[in-house]
Amino acid sequence: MNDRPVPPPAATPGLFPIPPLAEQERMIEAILFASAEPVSSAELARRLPEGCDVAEALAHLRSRYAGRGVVLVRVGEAWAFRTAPDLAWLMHSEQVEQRRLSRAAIETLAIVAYHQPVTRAEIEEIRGVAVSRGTIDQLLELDWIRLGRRRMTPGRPVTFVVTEAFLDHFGLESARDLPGLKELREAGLLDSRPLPGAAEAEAEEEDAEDVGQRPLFDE
Amino acid sequence: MNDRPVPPPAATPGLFPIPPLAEQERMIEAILFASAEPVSSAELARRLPEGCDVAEALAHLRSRYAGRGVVLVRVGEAWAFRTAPDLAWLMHSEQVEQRRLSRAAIETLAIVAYHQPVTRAEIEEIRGVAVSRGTIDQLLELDWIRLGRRRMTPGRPVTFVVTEAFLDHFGLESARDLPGLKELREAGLLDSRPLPGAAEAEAEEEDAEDVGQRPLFDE
Amino acid sequence: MVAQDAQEPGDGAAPAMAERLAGEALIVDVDGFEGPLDLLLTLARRQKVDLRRIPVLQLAEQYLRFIEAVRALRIELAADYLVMAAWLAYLKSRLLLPPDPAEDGPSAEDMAAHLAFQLERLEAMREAAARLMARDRLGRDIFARGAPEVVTVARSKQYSATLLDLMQAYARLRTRDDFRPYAFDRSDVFPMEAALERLRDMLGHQGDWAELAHYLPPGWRGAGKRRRSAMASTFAASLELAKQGRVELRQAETFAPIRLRPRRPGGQDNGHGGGDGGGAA
Repeated sequence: MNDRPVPPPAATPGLFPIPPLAEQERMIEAILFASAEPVSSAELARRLPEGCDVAEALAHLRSRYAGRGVVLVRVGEAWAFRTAPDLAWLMHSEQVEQRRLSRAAIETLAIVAYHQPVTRAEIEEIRGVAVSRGTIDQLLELDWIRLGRRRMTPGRPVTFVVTEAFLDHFGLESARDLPGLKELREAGLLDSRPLPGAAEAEAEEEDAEDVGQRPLFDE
Repeated sequence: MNDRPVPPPAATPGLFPIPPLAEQERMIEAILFASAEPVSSAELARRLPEGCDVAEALAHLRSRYAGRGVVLVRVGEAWAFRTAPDLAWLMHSEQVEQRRLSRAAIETLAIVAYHQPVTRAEIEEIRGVAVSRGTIDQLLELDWIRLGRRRMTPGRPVTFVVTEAFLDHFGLESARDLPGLKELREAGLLDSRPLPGAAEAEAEEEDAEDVGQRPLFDE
Repeated sequence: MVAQDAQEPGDGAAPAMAERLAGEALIVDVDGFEGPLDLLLTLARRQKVDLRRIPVLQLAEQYLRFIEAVRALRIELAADYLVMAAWLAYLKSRLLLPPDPAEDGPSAEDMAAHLAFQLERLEAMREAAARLMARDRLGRDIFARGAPEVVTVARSKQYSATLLDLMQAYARLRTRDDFRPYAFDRSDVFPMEAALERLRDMLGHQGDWAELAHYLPPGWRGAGKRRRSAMASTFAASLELAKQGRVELRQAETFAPIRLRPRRPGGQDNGHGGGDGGGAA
């Protein structure tokens, strides 16, 4: 794709022949595509080599895109590509709201992954703070953790393990593929910079009195 | 431009006839234009009405854009529109400052790309010097490398592989298209050749279970 | 030293001056090398031969000479450069001597071939890296859609987390466990207050010059940490007492034992005491 001769830079006008109209069209196409804002004809003329016929090239480009999935539209004095109006419905499904998992949730998840099967009390011991019910619920709902067997200790507390969906999401074959502490250190992850907002995160914890209360998945 | 009948939303499969191929092409065009990131074939299939032939429509779309100012490129299993490389000179105002990488980081990146999946010890063996934590960290942060499977050798070391973002950044369809890969392999320079007399036992063990780990280069 | 290389018979026809300049540039740049293999590769490139046909013996000699030259300049070398030097010296001797049939393990030729392979492979990776970086790159030569359209309608929330997030979270937890406030292990520390007290007491019964070590408490006179700690605090205490004018210190020469004696009340101004004290400081 590199075999096309490089046209002259715009900075040296007049020294080179004017590019053919089809080439001017390509140039405008690339500029409009890559620009974050609509681009005015004047700006296009400035960026193209001297002697280009921006209006003519734009007209060609516009008709080339007529009826396509994207169309060339005029926005005031400027030009931009937009999704064809009849395909607007295609864009709708796109919007899944990306949320970052809370620090409490990601830490709880990490503990389950590294220590499974693990009880809630054990999670709290490792984190050094209570684990809110919402955190566990969220991870259950995401289908990243599930209830494992009950621990055969007094109170028979439930344990948590990670799910297939978890392994799938994080691209792991098995939970044993998680890097160990030594590797984390070698990869420079142990001296991680404090995350933004890390300090406030503790505040979200609430207490939890429902340890081992769910008989749901008892086997 | 609104006179085309609105196709059925993707959420109601089977109830409506499959759109014609030209229409599927328009839809893919719209989706890919709307996204700055590559979109996987699987995602396209999910968003198009049931029964569409994504591969076929993509092939048509690609040839339609061949030689244009904007071209359809393949990035691993995903697709994206990108400006044509020969127009780079036009795009000054879109250029973003490239992060400067140390020589160590650049070499480490190349070693991961050409030898993947590769362990840290192998990187160090090739460079003849310890890999600093910052180097790996930086490449992980750029999302150019990621953790691959563990090597089934003693200690089960983690491996590193390159990412789709790496392919996207360097304009590669797949890691198989790395420049000079074939020549390097034929010259035996990608073999892991242990120091004579040392570590022969390890090499054997590796072959046994490791086969599934090299999907990139073994055809 | 490098210029001599150029005059050696059979050693390339490069002009001595250029060679010397190159040699000096190398020496100045010693910090710029990324390890012994990098240094070897640079030396090999100066031979302007195909890496596959590199004369390993000659290369080993060059490396060893280079290391010597650097050490003569008292530039500190990282250990792995020295390890490589030792290995190359060994390889060199193996290459020069007739093979010992009793010795098993890889032959000197195998070892040399492996070194050549390593150099070739490193060089190949360097070139590959350069070619990679020279490709048309996103954001520099090729560009993505500048105004991606994100249409917000569907309400599904998707929680995202990467493996990196997960690992960092876990690493954070585990390092928190490792953390404990810094606390000094005091069982092997002889505090200065104790030394001061002991010295004051003992000086009352002491008339003449005695070595500092003589004042160490019993149980702290052996070797190792306890002695070092007691010696340090006793010395510090002696300085304190000297400052207060209660003892005199002397030391015959650098590193000689430090000796002290109580200063006589209303005592004589004794000049050499002050001078020797300066030596001890």
